[in-house]
Amino acid sequence: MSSSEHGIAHVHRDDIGSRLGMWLFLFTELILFGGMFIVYAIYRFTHQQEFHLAAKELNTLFGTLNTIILLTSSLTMALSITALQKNQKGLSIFLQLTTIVFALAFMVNKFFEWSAKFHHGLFPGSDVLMEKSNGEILFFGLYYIMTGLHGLHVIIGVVLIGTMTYFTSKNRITSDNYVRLEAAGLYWHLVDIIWIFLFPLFYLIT
Amino acid sequence: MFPNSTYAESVDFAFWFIVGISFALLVVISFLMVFFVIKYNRKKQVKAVNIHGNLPLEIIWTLIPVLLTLAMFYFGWMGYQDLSNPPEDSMVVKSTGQMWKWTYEYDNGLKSDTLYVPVNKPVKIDLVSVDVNHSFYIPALRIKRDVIPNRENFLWFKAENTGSFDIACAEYCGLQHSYMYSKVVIMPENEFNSWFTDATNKMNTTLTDTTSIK
Amino acid sequence: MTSHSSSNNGYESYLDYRGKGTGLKSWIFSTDHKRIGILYLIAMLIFFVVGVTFGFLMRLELIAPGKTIMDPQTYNSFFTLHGIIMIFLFIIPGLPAVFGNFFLPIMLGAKDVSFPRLNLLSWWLFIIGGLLAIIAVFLPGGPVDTGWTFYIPYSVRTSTNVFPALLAAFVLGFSSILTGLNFVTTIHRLRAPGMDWFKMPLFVWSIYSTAWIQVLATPIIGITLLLVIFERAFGFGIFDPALGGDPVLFQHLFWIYSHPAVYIMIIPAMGVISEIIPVFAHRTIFGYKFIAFSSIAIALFGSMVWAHHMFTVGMSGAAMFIFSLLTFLVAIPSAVKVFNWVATLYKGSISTDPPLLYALAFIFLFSIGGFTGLIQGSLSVNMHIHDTSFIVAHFHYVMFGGTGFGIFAALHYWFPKMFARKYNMKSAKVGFWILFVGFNVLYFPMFVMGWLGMPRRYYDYLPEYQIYHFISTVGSWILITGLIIMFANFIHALLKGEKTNEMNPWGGETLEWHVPTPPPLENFDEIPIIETDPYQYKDNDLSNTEVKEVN
Amino acid sequence: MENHSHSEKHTPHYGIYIIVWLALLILTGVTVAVAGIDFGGLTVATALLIASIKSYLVLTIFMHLKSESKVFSIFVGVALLFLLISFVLLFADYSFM
Repeated sequence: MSSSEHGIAHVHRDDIGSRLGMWLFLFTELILFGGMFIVYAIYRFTHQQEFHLAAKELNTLFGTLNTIILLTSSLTMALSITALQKNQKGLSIFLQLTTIVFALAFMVNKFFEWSAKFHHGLFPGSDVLMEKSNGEILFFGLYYIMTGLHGLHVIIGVVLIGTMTYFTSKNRITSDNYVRLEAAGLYWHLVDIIWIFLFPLFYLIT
Repeated sequence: MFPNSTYAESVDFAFWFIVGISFALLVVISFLMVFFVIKYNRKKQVKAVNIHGNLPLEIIWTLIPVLLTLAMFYFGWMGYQDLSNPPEDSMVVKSTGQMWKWTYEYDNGLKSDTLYVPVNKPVKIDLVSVDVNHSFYIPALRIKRDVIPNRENFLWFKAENTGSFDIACAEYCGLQHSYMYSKVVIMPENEFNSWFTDATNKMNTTLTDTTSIK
Repeated sequence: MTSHSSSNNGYESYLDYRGKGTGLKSWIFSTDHKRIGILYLIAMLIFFVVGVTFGFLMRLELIAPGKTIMDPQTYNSFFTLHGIIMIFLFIIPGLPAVFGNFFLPIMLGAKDVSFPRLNLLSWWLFIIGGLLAIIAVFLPGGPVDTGWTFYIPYSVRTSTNVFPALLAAFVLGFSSILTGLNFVTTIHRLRAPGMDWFKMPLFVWSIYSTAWIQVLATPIIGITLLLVIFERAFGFGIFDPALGGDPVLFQHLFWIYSHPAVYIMIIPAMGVISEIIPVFAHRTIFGYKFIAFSSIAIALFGSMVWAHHMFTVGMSGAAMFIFSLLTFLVAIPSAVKVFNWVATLYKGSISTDPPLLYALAFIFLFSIGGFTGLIQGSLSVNMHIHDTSFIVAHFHYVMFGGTGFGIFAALHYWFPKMFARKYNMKSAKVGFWILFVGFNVLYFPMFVMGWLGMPRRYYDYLPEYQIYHFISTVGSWILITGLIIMFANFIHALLKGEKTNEMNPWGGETLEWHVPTPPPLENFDEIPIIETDPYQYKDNDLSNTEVKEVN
Repeated sequence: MENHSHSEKHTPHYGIYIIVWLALLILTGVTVAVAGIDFGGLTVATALLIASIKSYLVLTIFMHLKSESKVFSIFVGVALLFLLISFVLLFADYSFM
């Protein structure tokens, strides 16, 4: 038990503890989305036909492309940690930056997708939407909130990974102290998992 | 406040059944606490004894409450079964809740702000809300059901005695929530029938009047 | 509180520590778990006073039918704010954030929690949430009037300040999550060497199960309130029936969190009682494992009974059956706890100091709360008493008689350790009895009028209920007298009370009684090695070896 | 209880990640391909099954659950159990209306 510096509350390194804490935080994110999946499940159950109809408006191609982008970014994120563990700092930074580029590509794609919907007058409260059936209004409400919140998480992920890249370049994350990079990675994979479920539920139920 | 239906009697039975058991247990727990505090008071300078536990005792005081609560559950569930199955021949009245009044509509379109029903005849109330949540509550009959937009709720009762009883709104619905009272008037069947015919005739005349003016 | 200069016995106490800045700054930016606990305590008690004031004024309004001192709109805002403040800003943080923060690391033999900076962030989020709740009162539009339950569709229709109130609850939720996350990790990672799971004090067990509920259930209310915010702000169709939504689904999601939240409030109080009773009976706890596991059982079953708040919304028969049955079964672990506590008094050497009085009152009042909970769990009876003042009485017996008295018990128990001051025992006992009597006079009549059909959240009432309302209002005056005596006693002790460095005034055996008073900055110079169970009382065994029973 | 060795990790490899990535892409292809076929009530179940397999791969390999100590998996189990309870009990209401 190393005694801590006087006056500074308790410097104590516990990587397992840090990861445990990160996982607990991920559960709250998971259940946050879980709550929305519950709403989705109930409304899909009570408005089956209308959900089918509404899902036809979504572009499967956009969705599939974004799935591939996000899965690949998860790969580069995982690889960047391995690279750091193998003490390949340059490669790790490159892989982290690649992850960020993929994340941004995801958002650009998302932007075009949403723009197209708005162009067709399909946004919350719009006249076009209000004329549709209740089930379709609910579907689009959920679509915007769930993909929107997911997009917000992607943006947070970009900032988070960007910070880690900065830390790596400044040697504050190193091959024997990389728990923060791991935590960022865990977060990023969770964002991926949520998309893995969003994709079929919104784009593939036509 | 006497119970005014067989359902209300079953509610009262379940209530007093649970209250009785609970009261007995509460007395035992409280008595033991006070008794131990007096008997084993530190002022008596008696050395305490460490008792770490007793498995048979733990099993007993887990099992007995389980059995008691299952019995409590049973009476509540049976009573509720009764409430959720209205007889086929029930008279149907549509009750509309809105901020902050009740309107009752009979199957011939007759509307009233007081609920008139015959005694000893099953009455099914269909509950409709036009704005926010309300709850239709007749304390004398021990029944209550929320009135929720987009949802088809109902309840039914068969009153055993005539009289006039309060209907309250039990789900908070804004400024005048506590004034959203109305009455249920339970009358002998012949009286009810004559009221119903009178009111229907009156309604028809007013209707013809308004159409003739047009 | 900052004017402390207790004698230095060769160490730096957490009260004297000057690290980052001085004065206020050294407190509000401190990552020391004990200081954060005190910060929570101050904030929480301020909110408690505000909440009590709202309650007092409501009771005064209800002393007679018709208008007494306020109009209906004000009354509706008052019961909403009373609920929001008492639940989100007083009882939920009450025990875990105050006493959990202060004592959990010490009881585990740790120097701090796992994530001290996150801990400070939790407190700041708590304060931000509190400020938002205050903003919700003063913005134009008027104080929020939806009830603390924010039921749809009223909460998307009303023009009052629902938005900041929802945001407040959302932010407070995050504060609660971060505290829970911190505690789960701390208990897993920072137990002193030798402290295996069954050598942990029972308060730690209770905080552990509470922390899990905080982590898992709170996000549900977070997202639910967020959906309502979106719905109000942008016209999304989610729950609003005008757009095809289902208001009952909102209630389901609301209670998926808010029922387990009840256990966030009560389980730590049970933990406090499990600490106090063996200490003041001066003997080992009866049925340690049963008490420990019943906390977990309550947490588990407690997350399966939420819809018993919704028996009148018209659920399916299957759902009614399941939720009612589980509601009855969730009472069992609580009953087991009560029986074990009472059995712990048997053959003890009982000293009736104020903490024990509060603990015994807890058992009595919580039992009444629990038994009346059974009455409500019964389906047919629930149809009659749902949303009447019977419910109001029931949850005040659980929340105030249970958790509130648990908090007061904890305050009286740990006060000397936290502040190194003695309070006046006699005043504490007088305050207790007045509080206890006032409590029952205030809330018991509500059972009666609820059974007679008096609905809750009523600004006005029929004349036949007046006698009960009158008694209840008189009770509120007695109760407040008791509260004033109690707080005056504490404040007097803080300012002028006798200083004490006595390490172990009550004869407790858990670790917090083996660190100096007040506790040093990092609790332990050397992390202790744990070899024995938390409640040994070995001195009992010397002359009584023959009677000792082993589990 | 304290475990201060922070270099207890398994020896890292790139290969396994690339294999998992390929599997994820293939599963994505499968789920898009079968979405067009009408299995009746099983359509959603199929989509969810494939999504679950994908998540399992991400959880165990990318997120290292497989190489972490057991307590991590128990934690994930507890969180999923909570969600499962919520789903099942909610549908106890909605599917028997």
